[in-house]
Amino acid sequence: MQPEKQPLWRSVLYPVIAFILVIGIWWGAVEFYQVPRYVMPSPADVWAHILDDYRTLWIGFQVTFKEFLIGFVLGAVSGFVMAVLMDTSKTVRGVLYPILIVSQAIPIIAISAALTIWLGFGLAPKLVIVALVVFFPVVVNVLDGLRSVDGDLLRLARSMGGTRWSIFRHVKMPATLTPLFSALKLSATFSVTGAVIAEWSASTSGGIGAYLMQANSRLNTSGTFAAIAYLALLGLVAFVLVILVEYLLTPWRNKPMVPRWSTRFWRK
Amino acid sequence: MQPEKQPLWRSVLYPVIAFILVIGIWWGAVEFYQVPRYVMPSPADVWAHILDDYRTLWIGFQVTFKEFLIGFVLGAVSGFVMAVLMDTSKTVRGVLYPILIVSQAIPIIAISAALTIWLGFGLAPKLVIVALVVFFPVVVNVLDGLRSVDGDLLRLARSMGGTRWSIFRHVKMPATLTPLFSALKLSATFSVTGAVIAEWSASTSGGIGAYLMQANSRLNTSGTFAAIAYLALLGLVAFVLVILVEYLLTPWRNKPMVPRWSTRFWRK
Amino acid sequence: MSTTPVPKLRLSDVSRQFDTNLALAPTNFDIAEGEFICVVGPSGCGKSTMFNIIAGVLHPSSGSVEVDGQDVTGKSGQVGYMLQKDLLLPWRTVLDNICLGSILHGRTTKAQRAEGVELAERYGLGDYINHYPSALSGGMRQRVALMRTLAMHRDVLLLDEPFGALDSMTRMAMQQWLLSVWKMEKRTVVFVTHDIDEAIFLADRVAVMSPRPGRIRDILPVNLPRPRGRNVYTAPEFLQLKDQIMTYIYDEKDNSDAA
Amino acid sequence: MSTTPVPKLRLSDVSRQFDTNLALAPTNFDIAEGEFICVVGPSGCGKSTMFNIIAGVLHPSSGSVEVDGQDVTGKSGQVGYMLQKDLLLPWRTVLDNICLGSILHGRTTKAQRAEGVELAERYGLGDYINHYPSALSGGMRQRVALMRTLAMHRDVLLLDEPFGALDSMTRMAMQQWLLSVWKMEKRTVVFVTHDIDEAIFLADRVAVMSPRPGRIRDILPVNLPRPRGRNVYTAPEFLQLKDQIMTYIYDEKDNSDAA
Amino acid sequence: QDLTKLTFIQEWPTPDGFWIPWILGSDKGFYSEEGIELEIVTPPTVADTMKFLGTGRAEVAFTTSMDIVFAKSQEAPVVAIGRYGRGNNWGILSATGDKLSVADLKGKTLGIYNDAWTMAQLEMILSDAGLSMEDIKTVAASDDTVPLLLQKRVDAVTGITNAEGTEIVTVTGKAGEFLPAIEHGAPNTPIFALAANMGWLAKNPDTAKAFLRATTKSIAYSAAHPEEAVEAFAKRYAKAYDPAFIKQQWLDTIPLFGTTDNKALLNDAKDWETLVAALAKFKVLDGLLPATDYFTNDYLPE
Ligand SMILES: Nc1ncnc2c1ncn2[C@@H]1O[C@H](COP(=O)(O)OP(=O)(O)OP(=O)(O)O)[C@@H](O)[C@H]1O
Ligand SMILES: Nc1ncnc2c1ncn2[C@@H]1O[C@H](COP(=O)(O)OP(=O)(O)OP(=O)(O)O)[C@@H](O)[C@H]1O
Ligand SMILES: [Mg+2]
Ligand SMILES: [Mg+2]
Repeated sequence: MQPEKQPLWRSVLYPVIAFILVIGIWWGAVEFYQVPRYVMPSPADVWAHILDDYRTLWIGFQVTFKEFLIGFVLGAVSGFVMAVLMDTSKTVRGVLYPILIVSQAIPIIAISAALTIWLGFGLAPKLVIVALVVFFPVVVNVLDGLRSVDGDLLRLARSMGGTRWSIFRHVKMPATLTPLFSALKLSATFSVTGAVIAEWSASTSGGIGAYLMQANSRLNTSGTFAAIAYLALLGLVAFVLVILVEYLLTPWRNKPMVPRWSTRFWRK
Repeated sequence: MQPEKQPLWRSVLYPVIAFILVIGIWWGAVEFYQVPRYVMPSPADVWAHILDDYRTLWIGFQVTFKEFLIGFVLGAVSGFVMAVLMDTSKTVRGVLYPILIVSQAIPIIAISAALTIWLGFGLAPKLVIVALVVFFPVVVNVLDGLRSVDGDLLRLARSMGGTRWSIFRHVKMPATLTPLFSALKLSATFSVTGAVIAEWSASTSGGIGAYLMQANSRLNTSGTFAAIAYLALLGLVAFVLVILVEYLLTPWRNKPMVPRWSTRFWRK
Repeated sequence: MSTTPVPKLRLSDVSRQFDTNLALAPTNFDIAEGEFICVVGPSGCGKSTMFNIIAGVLHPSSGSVEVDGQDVTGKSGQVGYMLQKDLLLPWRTVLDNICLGSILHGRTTKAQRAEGVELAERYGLGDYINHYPSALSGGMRQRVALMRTLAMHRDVLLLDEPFGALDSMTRMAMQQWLLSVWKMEKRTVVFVTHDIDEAIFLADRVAVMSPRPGRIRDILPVNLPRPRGRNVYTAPEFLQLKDQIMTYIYDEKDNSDAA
Repeated sequence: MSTTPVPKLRLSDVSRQFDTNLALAPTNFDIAEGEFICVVGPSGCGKSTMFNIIAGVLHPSSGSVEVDGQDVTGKSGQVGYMLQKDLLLPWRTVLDNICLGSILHGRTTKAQRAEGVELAERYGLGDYINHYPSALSGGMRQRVALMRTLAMHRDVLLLDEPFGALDSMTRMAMQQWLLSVWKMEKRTVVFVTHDIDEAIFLADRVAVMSPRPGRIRDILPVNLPRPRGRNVYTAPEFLQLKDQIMTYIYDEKDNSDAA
Repeated sequence: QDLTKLTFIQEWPTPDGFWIPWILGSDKGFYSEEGIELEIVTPPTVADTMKFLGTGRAEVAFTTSMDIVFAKSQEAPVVAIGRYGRGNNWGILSATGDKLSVADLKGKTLGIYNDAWTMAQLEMILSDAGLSMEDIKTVAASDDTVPLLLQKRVDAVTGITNAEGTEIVTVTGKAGEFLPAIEHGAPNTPIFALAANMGWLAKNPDTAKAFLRATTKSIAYSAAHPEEAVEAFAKRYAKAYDPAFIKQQWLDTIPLFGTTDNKALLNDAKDWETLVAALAKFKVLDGLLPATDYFTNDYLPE
């Protein structure tokens, strides 16, 4: 899911068309089928609600964004470490892989009470839940990345006297960046959902997820859809953020030369 | 996440070790920390519960499995069709991609009520929810697959007088199988969770998800964990099923020759 | 030049421009029925561009392509075409890959498949018809790719560096094999290569191209007797041709930075 | 043979078995300081196996490897090593790729980087030190790979088909360049190739190997004067050597199915 | 003055009008006057409240009588320390003008709140007309059954007058039809309760008393000042709520307390006996204890 190389006007125009399309279809459907407000509000209702309650929503956005961000990084890092661990031995891999696969089938909500009992009502259980969403795809992709490094390259590095660590650091690790980021892109927006579920699990937070649940539980559909709109925005921010970090961390994929500000740039 | 080529005894032994490990750690932790039963039962409690209520659980397993299976196939097929659609034009792709990405951030639970109102209590809303889980990864991977077909190969096929359709059918489509299956493997177990959420949304079914919720509401943790065990099993079955279908549909990845039962096998 | 009144393949003023880059300057070339033509020239001199135009998968900026006097400019499916990459479909058996042309036109008949089997048997791959390409060596894969081209029943075969990816020893065996195929099948072959030895060994005439803009610089007839064995590499005529082609290529002033 | 009392590199009864397959039969080979040795032989005759043993990344089943009389069997980091694939790290600049040896040993000092720059400048890549490998052509990439080997400061260089992936014209330019590097740097080179022309053009001695089991069949001295230009290809001594090597290789009965 | 932090776990994940007393009470400083800093937390699901209370993650809880019974059957150290409301206002709600009798339920589709008490009471009502669960079709929705009713996807829903009932009024402007369970065999015992962790209770009797004092005071004040109460709620939970709904809900709730004096929270031993007897009769669960084990009035204000 590498975004296509396209002129700037296109990468702005297309999402704008997409936005207009979604709003248009939504509005049209609500009007045409005379959907009652307690089932689904019109975009105008939602917009009015957002204007009315923007302060709470904005604070909620920040809270949820924080949960997402820390949890996401946590999940990515621990997934990476797990993959490295699993790469060291066939046995470790053989034993952990089935556990990982099966664990995916357990709904997070079923274990969130236990998590909260262990970790308290603070940020900790929420971070764990977000992290779990990212964890699995990262492990799978990084492991694939580590195991697909050319054997000849490893042999060459050993013939040059590289140690196990320096070969890992300079040869294997950078090779995992591309699969790592493709996992992160796939799970970026989805882990926003993770943050929402996390807020439902043990909510002392005033995040968007908590707002959504509160609105939803009492037929306040304008509030629900306002929260959904903010979540969509959050998802977009998450996705763009991952793409941005990838762009910065893998300059060799877009540029012919190392950037001038890099310490690796040689000045005569 | 191609499973490693390994001798049969290993591919049996490792999961067995994994299973023993999980049960052991669980049991040990419950005993050591004196975790109360209403928070977490011991494996023995769960086993006793399963023996006690195996009939209901088994029926629930079948119900949920059916929801999973139909929804999964539906999601895979519609994701595939969507990817093909998006492959036809830059504009379609440019407009639909942002919608797809952002839609991932919307928690399914937030729209499940609306889905139920539209589609009733039958199988339909559940299938849609499961399908949504599979849809996105399939679109992304199949699209990547379609777009990575060698330009020279397409040129060759055209030089041989292939039509747009026959080139799609014989050259582009089979090339998407590998990425398609890697998406399916990634989402197989996870879509079991989708089925559970679906059952929570509007449950007339006696599925495992509904069982989980009922047991949970009675503080019956043995029942809850028995349901989780069945979900884990379901996840495993889902995963193995995908691997099996992949194995059958892509014989060229494991075998040097076309199988004898195939219509493509030439007999002199 | 040994052209018959109506050449098998005729390029008339064919050229192709990519943006500001003239990849192929207006080119004229007549090829007689049954001829074996080799094209050599440095990277980027427009060899593949010329082939794509003949194969009808790329439109020329000007000029026309004729086969047997018929204008086929921009029409695909008129000639057989093969590239350096074997481009076999990994999910198809060797036999299906050979029959790809008919598969792409709908279904393969029993007769077409039988013919594919016969081809495979005739050229030493009879034991592999039910194998997938992944089970074959590089040389075997290229042989399948050539059979796929032969099975299309086109009189003109365009081979774009078909052996470029093979090691030198496999390559020599493949050259011998190609000549035997050509002799049996009596097709007209245009063969692109980077390897001067290969060009001289195979060709009736060698076309030497030069870049910026891509054009045919000279066409040299090879008068070595056939069948040619390993000894031709040391024949004086061979060495003299080789020297001349090298001079054409290496003494062009702007080739020093090609490496 | 022009061996000095203590050879630069000595293989004594080196062999390697893979399961039941004797990839390399016990082999003895002495190479003098500053020599340029080429090894030719069909695919699978154990050339890479021999190199992996010398480089210390594969243990021999028997025998020992000596450099300057020191036993280095199984020790890596004693010789420079380069493969057909350039194996450049795409995320590193040309300069960092040249300095990879010191990077793998910890950090690169300013002096080591300056030396890398000097190498790049000396051999025509001065303008590309800050580029990523993806911006380079195949020939340039192989030059970087060789500089990476040179920057390791090993007296013995093992080059395993370094130009095998290049087209013939780039390849010839690279051969010329390699000889100039060899002349300036005064290293001992062992060079594997499939291309007989290339072997004779480069070598002081050509070792011809044959498979099943892999072994050195003969070692032929090349007495052509240096520097060698394009004209050596037509020299009688060249042609005679080529013929002899071809006879060794193609007249082994079991090579007919190599393609 | 140092405040003691008290974690107060709620019955379900989403705030509603039932919570008004402790929300307003916190705002008015009734808890801090008693030396308590009240932390209101929500559980992931309705089932998790007793887990938090039993393990001591929370010291006090707003919960249901039934949850206490279930928790104690699993040996969780919890006990009711006060009731919330007097009687059982649970029943079956249907659309305005579509009044149902129990016998009418045969063959109908019911939207239900998926908990054990709902099932138990449903069985009690049905058996009153000689029906069983096989005679109806139930649909459990995770969030809300009212939209299903209003969209005529179900014929009726289960619920209580001051939640589902309030919703129907707020959305349609008209009260729905209500079929009370107590008229058809269900015990008229309070649904909601305040509970505490028994270990904590033994060690901190004074804090427990202080909590109940403050809560009693809060209920009285909130009942007397409904406008202020709704405002306090709206302030804390912003516009995620429909203020009209919350106001209606609180107004519907006030009468259920009966009195708002010091006896508002007093557990009635008879209520518990009736409940235990009904549970035993309908075999809702095993491991029932004597009624007096489920509650204590020791920490209530005099
Ligand atoms: N699709 C294209 N768009 C733009 N420029 C192109 C395109 N295809 C080829 N070119 C340019 O046209 C010129 C000729 O390319 P072509 O591929 O025909 O060379 P070639 O002789 O086949 O080279 P090689 O020996 O490397 O295969 C080159 O400069 C190339 O960059
Ligand atoms: N790791 C290994 N395990 C088992 N067999 C091996 C291994 N490496 C090489 N062989 C076998 O050893 C023999 C020699 O292989 P080697 O790679 O040394 O040949 P080579 O002369 O380098 O061939 P090429 O010209 O194709 O590079 C072959 O038969 C090969 O299959
Ligand atoms: Mg080309
Ligand atoms: Mg080799």
